[in-house]
Amino acid sequence: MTLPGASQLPIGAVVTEPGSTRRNTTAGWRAYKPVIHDDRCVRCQLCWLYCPEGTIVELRGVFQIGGRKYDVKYEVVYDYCKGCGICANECPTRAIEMVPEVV
Amino acid sequence: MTLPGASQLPIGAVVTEPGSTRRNTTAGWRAYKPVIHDDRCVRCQLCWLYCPEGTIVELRGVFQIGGRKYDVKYEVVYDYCKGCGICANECPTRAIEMVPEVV
Amino acid sequence: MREALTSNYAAAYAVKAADVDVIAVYPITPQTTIVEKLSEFVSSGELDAELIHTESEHSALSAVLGAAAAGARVFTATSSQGLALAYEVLHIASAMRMPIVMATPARALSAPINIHNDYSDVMNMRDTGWVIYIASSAQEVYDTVIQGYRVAEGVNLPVAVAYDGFLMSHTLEPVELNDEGEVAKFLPRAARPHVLDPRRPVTFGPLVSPDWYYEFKYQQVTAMNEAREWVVKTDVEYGQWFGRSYGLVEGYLLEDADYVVVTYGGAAYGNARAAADLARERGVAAGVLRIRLYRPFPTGEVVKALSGVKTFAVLDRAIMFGSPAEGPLYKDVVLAMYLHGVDKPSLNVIHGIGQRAMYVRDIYKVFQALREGPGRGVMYMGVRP
Amino acid sequence: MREALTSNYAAAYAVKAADVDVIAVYPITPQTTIVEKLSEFVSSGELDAELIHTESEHSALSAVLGAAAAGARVFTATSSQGLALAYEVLHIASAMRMPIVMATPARALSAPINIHNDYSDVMNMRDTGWVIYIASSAQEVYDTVIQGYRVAEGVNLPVAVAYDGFLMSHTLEPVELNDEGEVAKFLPRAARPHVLDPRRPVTFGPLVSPDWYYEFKYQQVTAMNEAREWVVKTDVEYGQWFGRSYGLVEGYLLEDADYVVVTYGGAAYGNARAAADLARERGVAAGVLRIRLYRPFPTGEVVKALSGVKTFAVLDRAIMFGSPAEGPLYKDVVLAMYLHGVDKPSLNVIHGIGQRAMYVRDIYKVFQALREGPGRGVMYMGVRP
Amino acid sequence: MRFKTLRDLPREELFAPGHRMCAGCGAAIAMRWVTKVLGPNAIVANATGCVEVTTTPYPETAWMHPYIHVAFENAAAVASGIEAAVKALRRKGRWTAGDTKVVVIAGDGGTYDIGLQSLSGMLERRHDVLYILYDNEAYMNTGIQRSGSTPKFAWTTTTPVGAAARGKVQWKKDIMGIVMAHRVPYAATASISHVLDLANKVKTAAEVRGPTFLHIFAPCVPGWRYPENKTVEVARLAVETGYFPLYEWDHGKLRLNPPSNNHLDKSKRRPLREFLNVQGRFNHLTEEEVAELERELDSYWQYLSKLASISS
Amino acid sequence: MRFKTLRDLPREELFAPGHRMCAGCGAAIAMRWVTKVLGPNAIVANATGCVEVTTTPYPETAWMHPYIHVAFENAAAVASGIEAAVKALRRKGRWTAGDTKVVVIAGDGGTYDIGLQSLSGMLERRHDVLYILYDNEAYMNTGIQRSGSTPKFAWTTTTPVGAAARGKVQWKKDIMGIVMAHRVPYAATASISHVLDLANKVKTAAEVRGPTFLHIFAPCVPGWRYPENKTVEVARLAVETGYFPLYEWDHGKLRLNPPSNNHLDKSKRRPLREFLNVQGRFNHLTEEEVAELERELDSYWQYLSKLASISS
Amino acid sequence: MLEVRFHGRGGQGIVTAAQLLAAAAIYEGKYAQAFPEFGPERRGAPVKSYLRIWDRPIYVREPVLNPDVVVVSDLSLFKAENPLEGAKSVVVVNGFYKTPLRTYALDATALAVKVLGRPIVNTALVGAFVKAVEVVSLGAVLKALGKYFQGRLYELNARLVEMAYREVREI
Amino acid sequence: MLEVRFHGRGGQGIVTAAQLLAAAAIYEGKYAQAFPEFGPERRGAPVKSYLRIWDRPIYVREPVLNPDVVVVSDLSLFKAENPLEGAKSVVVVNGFYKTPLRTYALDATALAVKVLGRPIVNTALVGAFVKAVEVVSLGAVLKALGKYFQGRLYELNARLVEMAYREVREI
Ligand SMILES: Cc1ncc(C[n+]2csc(CCOP(=O)(O)OP(=O)(O)O)c2C)c(N)n1
Ligand SMILES: Cc1ncc(C[n+]2csc(CCOP(=O)(O)OP(=O)(O)O)c2C)c(N)n1
Ligand code: SF4
Ligand code: SF4
Ligand code: SF4
Ligand code: SF4
Ligand code: SF4
Ligand code: SF4
Ligand SMILES: [Mg+2]
Ligand SMILES: [Mg+2]
Repeated sequence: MTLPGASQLPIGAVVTEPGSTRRNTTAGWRAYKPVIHDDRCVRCQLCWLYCPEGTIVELRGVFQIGGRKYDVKYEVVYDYCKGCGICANECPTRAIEMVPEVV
Repeated sequence: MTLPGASQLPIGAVVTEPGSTRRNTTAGWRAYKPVIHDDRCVRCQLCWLYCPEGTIVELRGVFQIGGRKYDVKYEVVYDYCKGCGICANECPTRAIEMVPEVV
Repeated sequence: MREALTSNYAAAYAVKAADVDVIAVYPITPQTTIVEKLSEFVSSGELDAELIHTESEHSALSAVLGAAAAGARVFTATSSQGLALAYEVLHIASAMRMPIVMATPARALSAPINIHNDYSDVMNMRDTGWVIYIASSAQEVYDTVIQGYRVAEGVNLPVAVAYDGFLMSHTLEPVELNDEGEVAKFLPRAARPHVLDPRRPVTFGPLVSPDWYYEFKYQQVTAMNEAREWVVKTDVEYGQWFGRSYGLVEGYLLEDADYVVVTYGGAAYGNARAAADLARERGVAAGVLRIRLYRPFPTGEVVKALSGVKTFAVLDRAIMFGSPAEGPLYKDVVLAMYLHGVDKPSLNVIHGIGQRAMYVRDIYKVFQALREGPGRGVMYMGVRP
Repeated sequence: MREALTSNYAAAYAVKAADVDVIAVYPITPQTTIVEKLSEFVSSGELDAELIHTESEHSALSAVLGAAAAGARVFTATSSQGLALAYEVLHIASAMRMPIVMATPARALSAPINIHNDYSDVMNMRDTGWVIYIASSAQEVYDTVIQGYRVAEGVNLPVAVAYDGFLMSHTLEPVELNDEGEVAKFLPRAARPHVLDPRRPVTFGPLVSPDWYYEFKYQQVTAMNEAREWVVKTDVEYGQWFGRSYGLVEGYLLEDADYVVVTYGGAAYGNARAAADLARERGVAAGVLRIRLYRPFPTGEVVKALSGVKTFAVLDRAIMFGSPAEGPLYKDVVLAMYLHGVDKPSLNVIHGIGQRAMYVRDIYKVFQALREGPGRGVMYMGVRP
Repeated sequence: MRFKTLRDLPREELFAPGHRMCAGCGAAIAMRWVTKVLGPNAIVANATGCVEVTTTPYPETAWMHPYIHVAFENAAAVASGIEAAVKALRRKGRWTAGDTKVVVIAGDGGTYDIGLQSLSGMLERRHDVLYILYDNEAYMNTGIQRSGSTPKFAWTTTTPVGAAARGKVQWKKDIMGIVMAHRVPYAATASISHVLDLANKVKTAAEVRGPTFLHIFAPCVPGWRYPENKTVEVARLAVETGYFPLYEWDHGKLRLNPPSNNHLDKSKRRPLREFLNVQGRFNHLTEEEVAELERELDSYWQYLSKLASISS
Repeated sequence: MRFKTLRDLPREELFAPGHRMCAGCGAAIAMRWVTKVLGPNAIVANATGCVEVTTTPYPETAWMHPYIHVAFENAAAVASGIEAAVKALRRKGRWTAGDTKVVVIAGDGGTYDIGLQSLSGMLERRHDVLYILYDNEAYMNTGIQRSGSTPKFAWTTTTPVGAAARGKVQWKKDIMGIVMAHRVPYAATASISHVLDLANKVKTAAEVRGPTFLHIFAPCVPGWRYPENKTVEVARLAVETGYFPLYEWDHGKLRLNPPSNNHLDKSKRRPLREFLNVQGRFNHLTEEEVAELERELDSYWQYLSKLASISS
Repeated sequence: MLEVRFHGRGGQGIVTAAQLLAAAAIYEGKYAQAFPEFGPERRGAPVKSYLRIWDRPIYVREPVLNPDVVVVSDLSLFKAENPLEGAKSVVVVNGFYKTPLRTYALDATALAVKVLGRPIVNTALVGAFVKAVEVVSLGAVLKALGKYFQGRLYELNARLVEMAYREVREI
Repeated sequence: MLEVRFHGRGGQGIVTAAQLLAAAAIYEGKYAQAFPEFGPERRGAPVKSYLRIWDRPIYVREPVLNPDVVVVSDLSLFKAENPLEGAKSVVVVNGFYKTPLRTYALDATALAVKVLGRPIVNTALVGAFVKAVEVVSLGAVLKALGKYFQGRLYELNARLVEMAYREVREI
């Protein structure tokens, strides 16, 4: 075993690194993955609002889509997305598509 | 010791004789004792109602008091009366007097 | 009838066979599937019982205590935190002499929280006045729950049937089921000394002064001794009825063994047997002694079994912090030997804490250690110090 | 300053001297007067602490656990049913390494309910990973609660200070009080390894899998050994500061004793000393050994003290049902001797259960029994079988 | 059938004297009447507390009912088990004592605090149990410590009056509100000073199927610090000052009972002070504190009146 | 300051991904928003349950707040101790982290059932703690057993559907009613489908001094048996059918929030059936059973409307 | 070692009486032990408490079976039980009731009513005890009294102790 | 002794798959053990279960480190972890993914959707296993199936098992 021993661990099983589940990517949980079709996105924020993993990020910048200009853009951080499909289900414009994962 | 031993006692400390605190007279708790002056009693039942020990009994019979006739009469069972004085306090006609116990 | 059941389901089938009247339970891993199975039995009508889903284990044990006092045959089950939360009532149930049967798939205690198996929960109830069995197969769980009713109702003591959480509770194995009509005959409803009956009112649970209290504790001491006899008798009769019996302790290759591992539960006993096989293959006279009845402790049987060996190791699956040696069974075995004036070197091996993987090869190493020379003390195995 | 205090009040005065921050308690006889005294101190302004009157002992211990995690110095106290109800949290507090100090005037456990003294409550917490002292005078209660903070905060373990319910908790005796300024210096606020601090967020109480759990249990084993050293060191330094220290065990007429009674607590030790005096008067080389630190067990000290005697008796005030011998201390002592390869005949005497009157003449009889011949086994004294 | 006059009340005593309750104990009066009205076909589960400790000094018992005490916090759970046993055994033909009622008797500590959860579980599961709370507003058995039921400012040994404190800091918990939120079919308050009302409520509550609750006001001599002959007087003052209103929650409807039904009109209530003044536990109260208690009482009455109006 | 639009909501994530909650977990959505709105100066005490078990797989943690889990039933007691510690240390000059809020997070089992008593004690003692209940209507962590919160007729593993049973027998406990009976200054319901409302309630509840309570509706994929992408939809249906009304109890006044404030008029509510039909746990329901649930819901709305009217 | 048993009624304060005397002895540099008996009995019931005083540390914690001194707070107690059981030499009693032992008597009730306005007799009995037994000084008792009563209550009780000390007499 | 490890996702029923096979073996008079691995991971997370089959009673209860057979319910699992770790000889897999070991493959998802209307693949994998490993008979598996599924659900799953049994092939 390469795990640390009792004398090396903080006492009482305290976890000292906040937010350290980030070390555990949950991409492998996915059978389907959400793909955002930015051209259909109206920036309603709902996917960002409802994602249980907080894994849809809001990028700031200048984004030109078709004839419209936006100051934000939504992207999936695939490391953590579990593929639940809530974002796709809630998206009012069906801008998010769930596509099967391939090996 | 003359108390019974473990093998003689009912298991699990069950008390098998209902109402057996009657074996324990509490007359000795009294510093004052209630005396009912039957001539002043109007049979309102309050002393009987409120006695915490249930130690005022209602006797049935024919009782002639002064000019009036009653079919009940209240008496204190002194074995259990603790001398709290509630009966005297609640008696509307002050028919109950608390008199000091003497040795 | 041959069935494939987990130990939890085996317990539930035994409860059904015993035609229990009142069940009160609260879910906790790894006990939950017992409750689920019983819920199924009751809702399908296969078992005619009141099933109370209490709001805690303290209340679950209290409810079966109340039901037993009213004369019902009762069952409950819990593990780990649930057992610890009900701890107060464990003492009360035994002292009030209630014939409760409880299944206890053993699980590590918090903190930190760990849902996996060791025996820290069960071992922490060892002094509470319960009869405690530790089973090592789903078949034995089934048989022992049924036997447990006979013992509990015979001697008026609560009975716990413990076994490995997960490693047994969730492991599907072959189980031979009895005919339920036969079980009903094996477990007739006995008249109880006192019950809550408006026609013969008695008072349970009075306040007892120093003049009387000790006598009731002494009754419990006596009852524990009687319980040992009830367990033996019941096991023998069960064997006559149903063809399976176990004894208070069970030996494996003990007859001519020089080096013995003493232990309890499914994984420890199972792996120790495999390790003994391995050791025998390599010429070591290895054997295994399993404690089936943990309380009352089978002192005589243990001493007898160990009298002829050179040295032994007690494999414990729980840690009693701050004790001169931390294994609970080790303390019992050493004391048992001492009381009989037998002094032999021995080791206390602690392993499988929180379900740390416990391999056959580990226990094989224990046999090796025993052979290498006598010692006294505790050996922590499987830990990263 | 010389005062006349009960052991309960002595505990409260020690808490005040330690300038505790958070107290959480629930009343139970015979602990209640501690709570009442502390309530007085807080409401008079003599002690600047938050006093939480919880709705149960489970919550009281949980609340001080939370407060300790937030970095406060904390205190709680309970007995008997309260201790049993908080049982789950006892394990958690030690495993989470919380420096809680708890006073525990010992009381018999239900059922049947009995508010008087024995040690069945305290003995049932002996494996929970707490440091456990058993004091035998009000003075020692006072001193030990103060020492307890140093130990608890030094080794990050909870500390229980037990003593006889009623026979000490409600008995007024002389107590020498320390200067509170000096106590403050003796107990500086130590930086804790981790606390709940929004600026350095940590997670307490995670879910731990079989891959990690055992290591934390092993840490507790190690910590218990360190605690033994902390207790010794603290006691010595306390003696230097305040002129009183006690050791891990205390002997009375031990030097040349052939027959020794080993025991704990106020009444048993007090009466045993008086009995030893009596025996000595009659020419018997009697002595008494008192266990002050019960957990971690002072194995070495006990073996050393008993190595020279002919035979000894362990006087226990609690019954562990179904054990090969039912006295808890007896099991520890036998195991301690065994581990050191010392084999001597000895008796387990059980007495004073539920505060059954325990007379000096009873213990004198134990010395007689020891002299009459060696034996092994349990002797129930004072009971009407 | 309701009891109409004192003459209708049962004569047989089912709670034996010789028990060890204080001379003048209010709870003792409650026990006498509860047991008498229940009649013999009932099983009592009692929580630890004054009543339990004083009525069962081994080898004696004051109880003439089948009675069980297990612990402090679990009387409702024990009763749940008994009720289930009676049900199962009856179904299986093994309960032959007829229509047995299961009753819990518990103090305020055992109800508001440490026993609340087992009570709540029992109510949620809808056991056919009558739960009787005798409320003496503190932990009396252990020597007068504050409970969730102790009123604000009251002295107890754990809420002393000192430089930094003036008795209890918090308000009394609204146990009836909590119980009613469980949608029980019947719950009521009663006082030992109003025995006829109390007796009728015990009767009603025992007859209703499902979980029912009775909150009985029971003054305590040493705990409240008044002379032992004043127990009934203190209880009466509690009702007449509106401190302890008598009411029933009957299948979702709240009904104030006499004399409390007149007390929506504040002028019909005696001044709260009269209740406070007889008790040593309120000795230290300032004018302002009394006024605060009065304000709170008024707002409680407003709440009650609204509850009465919406539920009618 | 209230959040007016989604744009106002905090952007920083204070609940790390990589946790082990089910894909599509409703409680995960709740946790994200609770932690974001609280901001970093808060301490979390969590009861055993899905959230705890999935967020703290040693040696990792999803928490970025100081966090403590002790046991299942005592989170409110642990929080009481933490709050007292902060108070005492601040008074003594040893708390330097400023205005730290103490927050409990617990499931329905840990709140309605086994943790009710420690919650009640915390409320009674008036600790300055925000208690957050995420309600998934069963013990999910142990594999979907009934709790006091499970609705009538719902299937769980301990309320199976069989010849002798039709899912849960009893009604869901009214936890808000119980909490309000404790006279807390602020209590509210919220749903993960209505995030802006939820966020504002977290904010308000955290700002009020004294004990506050938030009841968050959080659907559960395996427990309620619906496809994992439907979580928000199910929650929304709960609100829109009136099954889970959104309201605030603010210093004694009940206020229905949008959209529930329109739902006193039954015709504005979507049919309850729409909420039931998406969930496998109600698959077995007969017409009659649905009708019974509807009747009960109507009477609950009547009760709410009365509560709203009397408290205004 | 001096061993004492107090007989009284729940609520009369005989535990305090024993403690006052123990505290007084302790303040004088002696060793002492005071402890109550405890049962389910409540206010009004006969109860007992105990006292030991010695000039050496007291180890023993067994019950007192043969008290040197018995203190009886109320004559009606002679009816309720036998306060003299096992007693060896001295009785201090509220009321003029001559016992077979050396008896010190006073009307503590009258005295208490006179001084305190209420019939609380425990401190009066303490005063009487000090005179009858001569094991602690009146000064030490007054110091101890200061721990139990403050302000006006202290003054009244101190006066009561002194008056009882003066008025008690052997009968 | 045959040792098997199943890889799947929380919610896919691989615990049931192992149990079905164990039960089948038991009904045939063999000895068997089936047990899950358990962690905080929920629906969707990779999980494992284990199976032992022998013709003698099985004592051993140690973890399976070197399975003779590995069953993989989902190709994406190869991305999430290494299902072949320690594996000895056979792999049964949903999807046509050739491993270094003897590999039996089928499109269980398609089959399940076709038969059950839902992509629940566990029973299909059981059918494939029976064919690939030949340790229990199809009949015994169908008997075991009857304990887990009733009525229509039983029929559909039985069909699925049989179809998988027929369609699986070595690749
Ligand atoms: C778990 C537990 N904690 C504490 C106690 C101690 N105890 C027994 S009765 C009691 C107070 C009872 O108060 P209440 O319920 O109000 O009844 P009362 O004595 O006032 O009649 C307490 C604190 C106990 N028996 N068990
Ligand atoms: C004393 C005790 N009993 C039982 C358990 C087992 N247990 C842990 S979490 C849980 C269910 C939690 O249910 P809930 O509070 O609703 O949270 P959820 O899992 O649904 O999120 C149970 C029964 C425990 N940990 N402790
Ligand atoms: S599929 Fe689920 S986890 Fe993935 S981004 Fe969408 S909502 Fe988030
Ligand atoms: S939900 Fe759809 S439209 Fe709205 S922000 Fe997300 S991708 Fe764009
Ligand atoms: S004095 Fe008290 S106990 Fe005696 S009869 Fe009157 S009311 Fe009853
Ligand atoms: S209270 Fe007075 S008047 Fe009424 S019955 Fe009793 S003695 Fe007679
Ligand atoms: S203390 Fe109060 S409640 Fe208890 S017996 Fe005495 S008067 Fe009754
Ligand atoms: S079981 Fe339910 S509550 Fe638990 S993590 Fe999964 S979806 Fe969330
Ligand atoms: Mg009370
Ligand atoms: Mg839940």
